[in-house]
Amino acid sequence: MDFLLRLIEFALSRQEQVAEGLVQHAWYVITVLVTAGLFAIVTGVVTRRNLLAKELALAIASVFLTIPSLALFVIFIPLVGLGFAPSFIALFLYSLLPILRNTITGLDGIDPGVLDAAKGMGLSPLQVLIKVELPLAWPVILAGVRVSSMLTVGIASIATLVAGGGLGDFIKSGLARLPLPNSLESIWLGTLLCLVLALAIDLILQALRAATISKGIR
Amino acid sequence: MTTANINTKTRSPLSERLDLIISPIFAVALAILGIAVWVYSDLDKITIAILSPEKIQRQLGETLILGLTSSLLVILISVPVGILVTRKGYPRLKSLLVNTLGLGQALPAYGLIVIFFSFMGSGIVTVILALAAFSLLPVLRNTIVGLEQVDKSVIDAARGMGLTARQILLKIELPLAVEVILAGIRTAVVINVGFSALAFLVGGGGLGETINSGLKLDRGPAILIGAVMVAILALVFDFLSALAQKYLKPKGL
Amino acid sequence: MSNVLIRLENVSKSYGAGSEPAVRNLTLEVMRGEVLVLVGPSGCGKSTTLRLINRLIEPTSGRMFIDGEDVTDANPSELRRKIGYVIQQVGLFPHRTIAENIATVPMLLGWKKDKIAARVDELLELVSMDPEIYRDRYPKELSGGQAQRIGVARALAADPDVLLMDEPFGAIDPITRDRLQNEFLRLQQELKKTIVFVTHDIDEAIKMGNRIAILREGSEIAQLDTPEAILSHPADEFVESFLGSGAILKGLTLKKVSDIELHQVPTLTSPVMREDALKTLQESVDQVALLLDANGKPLRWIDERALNRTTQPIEKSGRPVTVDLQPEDTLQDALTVMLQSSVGMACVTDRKGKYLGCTTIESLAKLIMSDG
Amino acid sequence: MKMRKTFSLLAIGAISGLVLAGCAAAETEPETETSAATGTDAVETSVIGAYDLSGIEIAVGSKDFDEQLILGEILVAAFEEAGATVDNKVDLGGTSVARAALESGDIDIYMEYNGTGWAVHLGQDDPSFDPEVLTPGVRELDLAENGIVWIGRSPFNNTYGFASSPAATEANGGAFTLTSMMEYTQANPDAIVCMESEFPSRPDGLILTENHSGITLPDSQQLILDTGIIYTETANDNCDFGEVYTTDGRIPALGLTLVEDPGVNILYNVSGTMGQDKYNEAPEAFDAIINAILAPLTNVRMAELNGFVSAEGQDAGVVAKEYLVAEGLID
Repeated sequence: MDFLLRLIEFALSRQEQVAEGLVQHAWYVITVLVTAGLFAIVTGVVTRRNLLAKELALAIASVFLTIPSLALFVIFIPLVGLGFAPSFIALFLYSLLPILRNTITGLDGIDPGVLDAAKGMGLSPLQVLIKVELPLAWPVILAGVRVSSMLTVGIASIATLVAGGGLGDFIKSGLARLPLPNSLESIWLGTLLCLVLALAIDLILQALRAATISKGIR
Repeated sequence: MTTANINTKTRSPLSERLDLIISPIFAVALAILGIAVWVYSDLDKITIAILSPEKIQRQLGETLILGLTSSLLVILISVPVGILVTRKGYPRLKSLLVNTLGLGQALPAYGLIVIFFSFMGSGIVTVILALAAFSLLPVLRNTIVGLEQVDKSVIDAARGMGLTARQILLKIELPLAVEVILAGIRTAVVINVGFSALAFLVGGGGLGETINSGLKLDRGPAILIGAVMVAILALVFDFLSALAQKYLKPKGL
Repeated sequence: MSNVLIRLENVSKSYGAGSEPAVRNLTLEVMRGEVLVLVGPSGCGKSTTLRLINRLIEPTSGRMFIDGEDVTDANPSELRRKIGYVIQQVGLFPHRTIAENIATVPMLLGWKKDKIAARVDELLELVSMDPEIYRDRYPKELSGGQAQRIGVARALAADPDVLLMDEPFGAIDPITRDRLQNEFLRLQQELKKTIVFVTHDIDEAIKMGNRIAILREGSEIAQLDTPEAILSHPADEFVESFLGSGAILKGLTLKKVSDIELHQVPTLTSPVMREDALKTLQESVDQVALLLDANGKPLRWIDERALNRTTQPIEKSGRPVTVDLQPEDTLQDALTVMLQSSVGMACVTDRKGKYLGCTTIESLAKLIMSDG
Repeated sequence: MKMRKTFSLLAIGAISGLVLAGCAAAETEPETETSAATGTDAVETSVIGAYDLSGIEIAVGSKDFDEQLILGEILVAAFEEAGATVDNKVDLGGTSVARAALESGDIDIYMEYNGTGWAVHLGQDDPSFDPEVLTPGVRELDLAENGIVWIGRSPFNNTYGFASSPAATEANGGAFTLTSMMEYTQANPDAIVCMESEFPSRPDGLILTENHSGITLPDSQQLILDTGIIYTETANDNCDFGEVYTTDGRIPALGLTLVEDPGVNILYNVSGTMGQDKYNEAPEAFDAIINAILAPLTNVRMAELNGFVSAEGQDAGVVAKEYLVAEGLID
């Protein structure tokens, strides 16, 4: 309890840093989800009719998730330098699989009869995709986005090790200051803020879900 | 690396085959990259000091010990807990676990290791426990999901034929859940090998030392070779787990 | 040795206070070697009752006896190994081969390997599946009908006296179901097991059961009797409405052709002269005669118009007899044949095909009237 | 792996001013002393306020530990006092991050340690242990190779060193010297020396002590820990010796004893490091201001300031401002 009070006091006395860390961390999540989301959905759509291409895309995306985060964060440093760029690339690669897998699952799960009916009514392939396939697969895709967002929040804390900022800064500076005053508070603050951010993003995604999913399939 | 997403569906033969092919291809490509860097870049004295063979050897050993011990610990904890939770009497605990485990992914392993340090002090045990705490989730979740998805009529038939609860668990439920449980263990092993790169922060050793030295001393080749080694190690374990998944799952599924 | 094999005595099952009991104070006896069908609307507790017998569900109160022995507190697993159990979803173990599935209980009972192997082959033969082909296959390679055959074989593996079957043919297409039912009846004639069979399909109940228990909510017995008795004397409105409007027709499946008096139509034995034929026809009230071959096998229906229209030999005139009935066939079969026949009658022959007589719509109606 | 190359490309970009810069560096040398002198004398008005940096935009960076934060915030406050438009980017990260930011122009200035410049940034061996040799050496080479100007030099020397744990100190009956420390590790094979991951590999790291004592520390006796942890683990006797920064406030606070260094470890006095182009916008003012703010920073004074932040948890910005006011450098 005492520690909790000190933690809150610590956070309040560093509102600027807290805000900056949160914004930076959230910025990773947003940019990564948007870019990786688009990339994964397009990949899923393009490969949806070809079993080999589909499975190959999945297999490659899952290998990225196998590569340790510290390694993936630093492996691009010689090419792009430190800071945002290598962190973004690593988080982007990590986020692909959940969204790609769910895009494919979502598209595969559509009742062929529905597609047949759509084609039969004279919709062009593009219209079928945009008006029927994607809306029907959307809830599943969004679930993948949610998994990716949790993943990104957690792993983005590593960005601090390659000067990428974010909430990991609190953990790193706390670790460097142990056992001085406010060092533990700093570590806990960084860790807990990750959870808070994850919770907030989860709520936003739920709202997005409620707003974008057709009532008929909710 | 935090593959906490769960693959409960039985995989197609094609994806199973690709699963066994792609990891080795990546590992070989990374190995070639690492060797090329080693051979073709000018390694100054500092880089050579960072990459000294006895250091790398020790760090490799530490990474292996960290990854494997924590994985073993996770299996020893999560599988029994998962089994216990899916037995009758804990439905609420089960849904609570399955629901919160998703959010648990957002917990930074980095913070977790440091927090464990603040309670337990430095050393390899701290790291093993922190890694285990972090990778507990996928195994526990997959154990629960794996056991839950066993066809209820199969269990009913088994009970009706007079198998005891223990026989049903050992002979029916676990064999039928083994693929999903193994998928969770595979995730945990990969997480543990991967995050053991952060062990150096609290005196747990591992290849993270090489990467961090490279970062601090601004030696690109050292960073890259360290990262490549960690990645290859993770890929090798991923591959071994995939093999285990393939050969340990019962035929007929 | 008493004739009663299973006895449920004042058995109740309720799930928590406040909710209606699924089974209320049920007393039920199953005779040795009979097929007792539990039938009733969904939710009446028939499956619960069945599962009380092998203690998959423990009773809240009451006692249960098998072969006079109180098994209410016996070890449930050991009890179940002595009772075969077949369910609608079959529940084959997908990770085990067909042979391993069938061998489950024998292995639990510690049989010797070669004895088990022999038993597996024997059972596969019994359910008409070639052991050479199916022994080492996995359940996913089977059709629904084949899977249920294996389900039955698995239940019979340790040669239990009692077989519990919970809608075993419920998930199978009608044609296959009919075949499996017939096969099952044939098996039962041979095996003489004591069987408790749950279904929601009254037709299946009538076809399969030696006795039928019609259950209403709370597993209360509305009527327990032979199919014939239930059909002819429904105990109350509930039973009547459960039997439905087709009750009389359903009754036809219970009676055999041999149960009714056969009508004798004029016969002609080939070869025959046209004049003789005409004469016979004119003397007959039926305005039709049956042409038999030298062995008494029915060939064709002949009438006057057919004789007058052509000049060709009698053996080629009239309409051919396509289907013969035999005395063991049900009256429902007879009705089907009659409705398809041009003359409204069906020929009955003995096993060798020799003409015995004909069934007529009138004789059928008379029988039904007398029963009703 | 190609980062070095990128850096040298940047350096080539700055090649135009090479000769000029060389002259500038030579010229600033005498000037610094005078301005530092004026700085301390002029008590009645703000010393720094006397210089005009108005219209100059300057991004100030620092590395990510307390001393660097304080030095960075001192620069920020001083430049603001002189009227410059300051972009505060202190707390960037490790050495390589700060240096990369400087070379890329993300920041215009940060305080760097002479020894680090010589060994890490310039990749040179055999550093001089005389500040009067080392500082000009770094200055000339970095300007020539990378177009980076080194300004002034602090009196304090925050060098690498070792601290002994309470138990080890007691066993020894007092402070170790570097040689007696190495002899102790040789005599006690289970004695552990805790270090940051890069320390055993740095040319200005463990190797200097090993060469000095003639004793090699086996790998099994080295334990790698993150920077901050070394102090606590040594205080808890989990490490017998810990690699420390000699000005760190935690050494007295946690009851550690510094291992006496007869001049083995490289000198880590700080200087301002600045991109040449930015420096040329107001060379005199930059020289004077940086010399003024560094002049009072002795080892004792710096450790004191560090202690305010690290042990007492004060804000580095506040500590920096208070320091400048106390020294009469700003109002």
